[in-house]
Amino acid sequence: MSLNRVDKRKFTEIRPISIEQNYVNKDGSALFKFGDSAVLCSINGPTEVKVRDEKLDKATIDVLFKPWIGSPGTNEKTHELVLRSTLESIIQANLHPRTLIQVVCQVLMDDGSILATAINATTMALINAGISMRDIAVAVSCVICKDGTILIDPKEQEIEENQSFHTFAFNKVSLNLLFCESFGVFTEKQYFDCYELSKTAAQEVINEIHNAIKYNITNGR
Amino acid sequence: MADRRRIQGPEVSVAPIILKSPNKIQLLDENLCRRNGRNLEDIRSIYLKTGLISQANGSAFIELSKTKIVCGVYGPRQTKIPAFSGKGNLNCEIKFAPFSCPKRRPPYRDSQEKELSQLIYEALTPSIRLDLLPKSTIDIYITILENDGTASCLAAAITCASVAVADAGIEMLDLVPACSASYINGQIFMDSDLIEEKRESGSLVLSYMPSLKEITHILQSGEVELNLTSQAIEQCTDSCSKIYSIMIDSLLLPIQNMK
Amino acid sequence: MGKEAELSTNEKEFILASLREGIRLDNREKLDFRSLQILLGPDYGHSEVRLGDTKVLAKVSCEVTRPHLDRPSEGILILNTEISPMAFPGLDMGRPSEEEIIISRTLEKAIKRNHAIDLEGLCIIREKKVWTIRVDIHFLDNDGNILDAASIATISALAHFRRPEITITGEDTITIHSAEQLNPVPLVVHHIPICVTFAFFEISENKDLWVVDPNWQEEKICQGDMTIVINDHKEICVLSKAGGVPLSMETIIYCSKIATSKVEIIIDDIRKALEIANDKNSNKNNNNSNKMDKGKRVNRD
Amino acid sequence: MSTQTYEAETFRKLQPQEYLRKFLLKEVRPDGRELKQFRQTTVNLGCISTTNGSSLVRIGNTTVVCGIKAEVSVPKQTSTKEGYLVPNVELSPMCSPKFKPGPPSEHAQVLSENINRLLKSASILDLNTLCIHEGSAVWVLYADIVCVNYDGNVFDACVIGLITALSNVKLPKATFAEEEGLVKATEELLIPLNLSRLPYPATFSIFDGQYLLVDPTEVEESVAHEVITIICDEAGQICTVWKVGGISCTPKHLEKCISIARERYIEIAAIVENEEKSNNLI
Amino acid sequence: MSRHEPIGPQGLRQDGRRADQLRNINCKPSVLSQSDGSSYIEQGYTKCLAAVYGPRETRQKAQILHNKALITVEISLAPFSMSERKKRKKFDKRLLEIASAVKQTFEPIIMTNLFPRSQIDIFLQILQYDGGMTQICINAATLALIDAGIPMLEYVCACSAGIVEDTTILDLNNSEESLGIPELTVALLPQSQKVTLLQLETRLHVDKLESVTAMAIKGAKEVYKKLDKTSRDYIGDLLQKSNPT
Amino acid sequence: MRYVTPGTRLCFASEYEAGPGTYEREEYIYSSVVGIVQEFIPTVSTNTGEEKKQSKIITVSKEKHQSSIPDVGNIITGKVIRMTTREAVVSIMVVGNIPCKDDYQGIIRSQDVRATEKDKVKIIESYRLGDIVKAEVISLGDARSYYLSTAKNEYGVIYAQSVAGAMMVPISWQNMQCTKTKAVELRKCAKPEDLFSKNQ
Repeated sequence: MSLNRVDKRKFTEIRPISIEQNYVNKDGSALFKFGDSAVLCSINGPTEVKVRDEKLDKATIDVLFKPWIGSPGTNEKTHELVLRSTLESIIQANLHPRTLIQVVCQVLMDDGSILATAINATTMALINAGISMRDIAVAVSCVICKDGTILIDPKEQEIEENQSFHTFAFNKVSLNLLFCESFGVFTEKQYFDCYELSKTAAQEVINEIHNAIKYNITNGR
Repeated sequence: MADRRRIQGPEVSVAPIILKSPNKIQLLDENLCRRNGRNLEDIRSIYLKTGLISQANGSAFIELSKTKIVCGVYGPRQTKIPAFSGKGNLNCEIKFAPFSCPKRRPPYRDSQEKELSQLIYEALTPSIRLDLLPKSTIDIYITILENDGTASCLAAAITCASVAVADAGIEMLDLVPACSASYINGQIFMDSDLIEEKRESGSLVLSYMPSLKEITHILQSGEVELNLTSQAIEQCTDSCSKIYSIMIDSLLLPIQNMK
Repeated sequence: MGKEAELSTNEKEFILASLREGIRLDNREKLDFRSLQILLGPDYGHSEVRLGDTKVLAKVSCEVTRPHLDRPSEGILILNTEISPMAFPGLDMGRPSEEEIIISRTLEKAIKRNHAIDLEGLCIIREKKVWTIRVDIHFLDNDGNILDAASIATISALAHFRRPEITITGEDTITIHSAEQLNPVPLVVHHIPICVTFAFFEISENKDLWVVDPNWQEEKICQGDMTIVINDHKEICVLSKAGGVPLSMETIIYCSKIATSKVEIIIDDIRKALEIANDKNSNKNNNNSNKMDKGKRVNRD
Repeated sequence: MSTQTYEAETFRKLQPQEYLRKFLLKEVRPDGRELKQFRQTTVNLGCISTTNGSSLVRIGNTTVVCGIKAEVSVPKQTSTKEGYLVPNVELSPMCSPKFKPGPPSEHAQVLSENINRLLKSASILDLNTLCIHEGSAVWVLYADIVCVNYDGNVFDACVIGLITALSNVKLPKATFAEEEGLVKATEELLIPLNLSRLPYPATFSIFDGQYLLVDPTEVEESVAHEVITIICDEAGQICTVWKVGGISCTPKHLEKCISIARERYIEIAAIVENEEKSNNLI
Repeated sequence: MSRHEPIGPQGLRQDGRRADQLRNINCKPSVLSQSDGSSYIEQGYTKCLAAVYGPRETRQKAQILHNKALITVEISLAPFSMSERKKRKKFDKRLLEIASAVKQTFEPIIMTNLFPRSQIDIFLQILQYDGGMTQICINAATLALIDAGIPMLEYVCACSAGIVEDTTILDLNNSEESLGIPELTVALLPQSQKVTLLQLETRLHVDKLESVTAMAIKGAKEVYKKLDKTSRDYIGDLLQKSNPT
Repeated sequence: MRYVTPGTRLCFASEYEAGPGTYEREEYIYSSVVGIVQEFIPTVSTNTGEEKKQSKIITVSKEKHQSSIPDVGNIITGKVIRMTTREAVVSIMVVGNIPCKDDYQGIIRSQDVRATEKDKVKIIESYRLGDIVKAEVISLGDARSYYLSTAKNEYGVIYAQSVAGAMMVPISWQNMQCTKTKAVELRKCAKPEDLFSKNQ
């Protein structure tokens, strides 16, 4: 692997983030971009819920993940489960009993680490929708190459020739691990290195989200 | 059919042609013994066990040397259908595991499974006292893990389901053992397996309530002379009584050991 | 899953009254289209169209597959319009809803039935290997008249798309060249069908009340609608006035004349957008940072 | 609770969290195990004769049967030497009242997807070894995992079932007849697959943010939603870390889980060992 | 006359009709006993059966309209109706599209405000198909609604027309349709001369639109005469039977 | 002890009467469940005061417990899951004291809430969402739900959470007090049965 990466980034540098809120006029929506990977997430809720999946004391959270090409398959179903279980632990669902919070994630451009982009997009959309949350989820993914170097926020080409692929989601308050998905072959030490590097990268994403919100509030919705 | 809810293999795949030894397999050797040593009217040894599925009301597992079938009974529970029904209703669903037959079966339900489910429903309904369970449903789910002869599979499934319903504590008139027979060039082969079934000219499946001496269901296919049929029914009722005792042991032994 | 917010009756009365005086709520003229933005994305075949607040994204991808048996020497074009609750809230994903049927059938008639894209050119090896072009249309936001936006997005994405160059090496083996080796080949587009939708309100003797490019509210209260698809050779590809308020023939003929003029303006917009995208790509080509989509659905295997 | 005293069963139905909390206060679990103890695991190989390779795995009450059938197909255009390995999990309404008849539920789809990712990313079986004739015929291994009894922690049972079934597979020697384009296979010579790695899983769940429960049963699974799954292989390396749901997992928890997972690996390897020994004795 | 050439030298078409001649229509109302209204219509070799139920209670409570009746249309194609039997998949988009077109055509025509909170079902079964799907569905539905005694503003009659090197031809059959020549279907209100449905699927130049639609309207008027005559005869002999003075 | 399975012939119909777990058919009595045969002689005192000897009843004790289904007269425990102005929908979780594996659906109509002043009942003052209720099945009801009644004193709310989230204790038949905030809320409570009798 050359010393630096295809697009001249340092190993632990994430791609330029761009956040656009109110992209779609729903209760809350946000477009989150890691370089060329873009996911648009729209929140519709709390709204009317079908009697079948009505929960007595809290809101039902329903997630739909729509891929860039083709119709949703088992891969998208797994992303939906991940997003739903992460949101269930951070949204204060008991404030809106017997309602439905509907989350739709649409992949606009896929250039690697799509799940991390989707989690960040959902967080931004929830903030935009004004849904009360205990905490916010911030996600970063990384790759361990054949020669052991760890690349943060990999592009599609970098994911192809990899030894293992990891996605971490942390919560803002205590930077605890909300979600982790690591596939490939790696040692325990490598795993915890990825964990630490991703944590620092997540801090950057949090700052990025902060000034996106500041910017949004200062000059109006 | 691009089923998006499963991992997709290639569109079309076919079983390889297995080169078999040319000589035809001999069904019967000289002293009228079948391949695995039993003679014409013997049925295969049955292993029957109850209480296999922890969350089901009743469950049973039956094994006839190569055929393996599991049955789970749920209920009586609330009926989902809108019509008010004075007596309980029964719902049977049988499913072949994709690896259960020599040729891989599609995972979605095909017409043979629908037909077998209907046959099991007809065989079991007379024996269950549904009038004591208004507005509720009994769900019987059967999975065939290994199929060594479809007719004997159906018979074993009926026996297994009946034991599972008894295991669920549901009131029944009687247990329903079932037995199958095949007609191969004029002889009656009891409880035939896959290879014998390929050569049969007809088959008979009989489900019987031994203590009430009533037949709940008979299914015969293929053309057979009349006397052969009556002789086959005769033999089937005998082996049903044999199976009946095995069913009673499978239900009572665990209780007696526990006491 | 709740249904969309219904318009209250006095909202409906108010809109109708203003229309009678020739005023539309977003102060457009009777025949004006909303502002049209066509963003052709970084990689080939990615087009996002904004018609006022209605947003549609079309993504074209290609794959080498076996042709249909009855058409061995023709490529395959698949249009996938899957409705998501993002644009149409309150929709369960079971039965296809009416809107989705109308949209997918109109697009299919406009592009596939009228052979807007040359399919013979997509044949690589007869009966063995052909190109399958797949257009995924995603509806992001529905502020009315999503059909026009979808048709513009689809045709502009197809025009902007480049498939990888291939060379046939042997009886039925081919090699696919990535964007760096040989620059990719565009699709052959015979004609550009563009969809124009009219919404009709009351039809009194003296004055027929109708507008072009209805927004969400106008779509909700119109008595009937008509869609005319016209291409750049001034031919009507599809005309669909499926019921609704009865019209006289003169009105329909007059509408089709207006549609032809509107279509010309839109086609100019598309051509302009294509030029901007092409020279953006050409100067980007030398540092080959644009990622040539290798066609196959790319997932991490 | 009100002065009413309930039978254990009714109490579990009305207040599941309370029920489990009362057990965990005394460091014991409803089925009598300690917090760190796995349920009794048994494996038996080659139980289904109509398959090329099969295995039955029981972890406590959870029972899973994995059958692998080999068929032949044409390779993909882009990778002409690669065969296919198609895993699918079947959670039928028979194994638990939670599942309804009809197409696979979300739980079944996620299980199939995670197993598929494990097979691809941990390169357990090199798909090129499944090639019969480059470009025209390759083996397709359909691995169908049927759940017979669902009592929590089905993912572990499925992965163990699949790996042991793969090690049990015997493929007939196949030759590709050029002219008719058919594949003929002879049963005399049976070739086993060579697996480059044998990963085994261990699953944990965290309850109330403090108790780390190993190998959760269905009762515990329905209440503790924070699940950690770690799959490691014979060299102590890790193939998968999957953690979902809940906000109380810290690196300390992960370290403890990884060390327990390594011990669990040795335990399972031993069980499979003597099963294979007893298998080829008969 | 070669297979591909729709108009022969003497201006006759393949099935011997002139350019502006309709296929012979014969139709018969109230052919079914169970439905409130029904009709059977043949246009050339295209045969269609229609049944109307209603106004009756709406099945799904969610769809109740408080001020008018809800109209639902379902079209099914008999598997034997086409030359080669194709297994129809559950949601055949083409049939669903025609069904929604027929539904919207009849919504302003049927006086739905007289039957609030109720539902009118129209079921159409195509027994044999030889071109002109939309037109036969509309004509059959009109006759069945009249037979059901449901109040309507007027008849709705439909006809298709096409153009071959600027000679317009009327009422295309399947072989002419499959030639890919420009073809459109018009549904007309004969009294008020208004067009409720106009569908065109193949490429046609703008200024040719006028002539083809004029021909189609002429055809629709003839269809109207035939439908009107049939229903009046039918009512006539009903009265005849009831009081045979 | 004689173990029997369904269908075992027990005795002649003339000798015994068929009790629960058995059925009679053509002058024989058969067992209809898996269990142990028992017989007992019910001493029923008729109005004339002396004990008339009933004929012996033969029963089979159920070794395998069938999950119970609600029947008219059963006492059930359930949770209130939905409320309308006229009725409260209860998900029946326990029938008698056997918890059923799947919940049945029952409805308490406003006129069945209490015995006195039936028409002045406001359902919102009797039950809230999430309350655990003890009630009696009064009819099989319609296809979807059984009809329940809490008209007797020992039926009604047995466990409820207050607005503050703490457990509530009944202080009178129609209001309960929150243990934490001491706030009083209106409920139709069940008389805490055998609170005292058990201690004696």
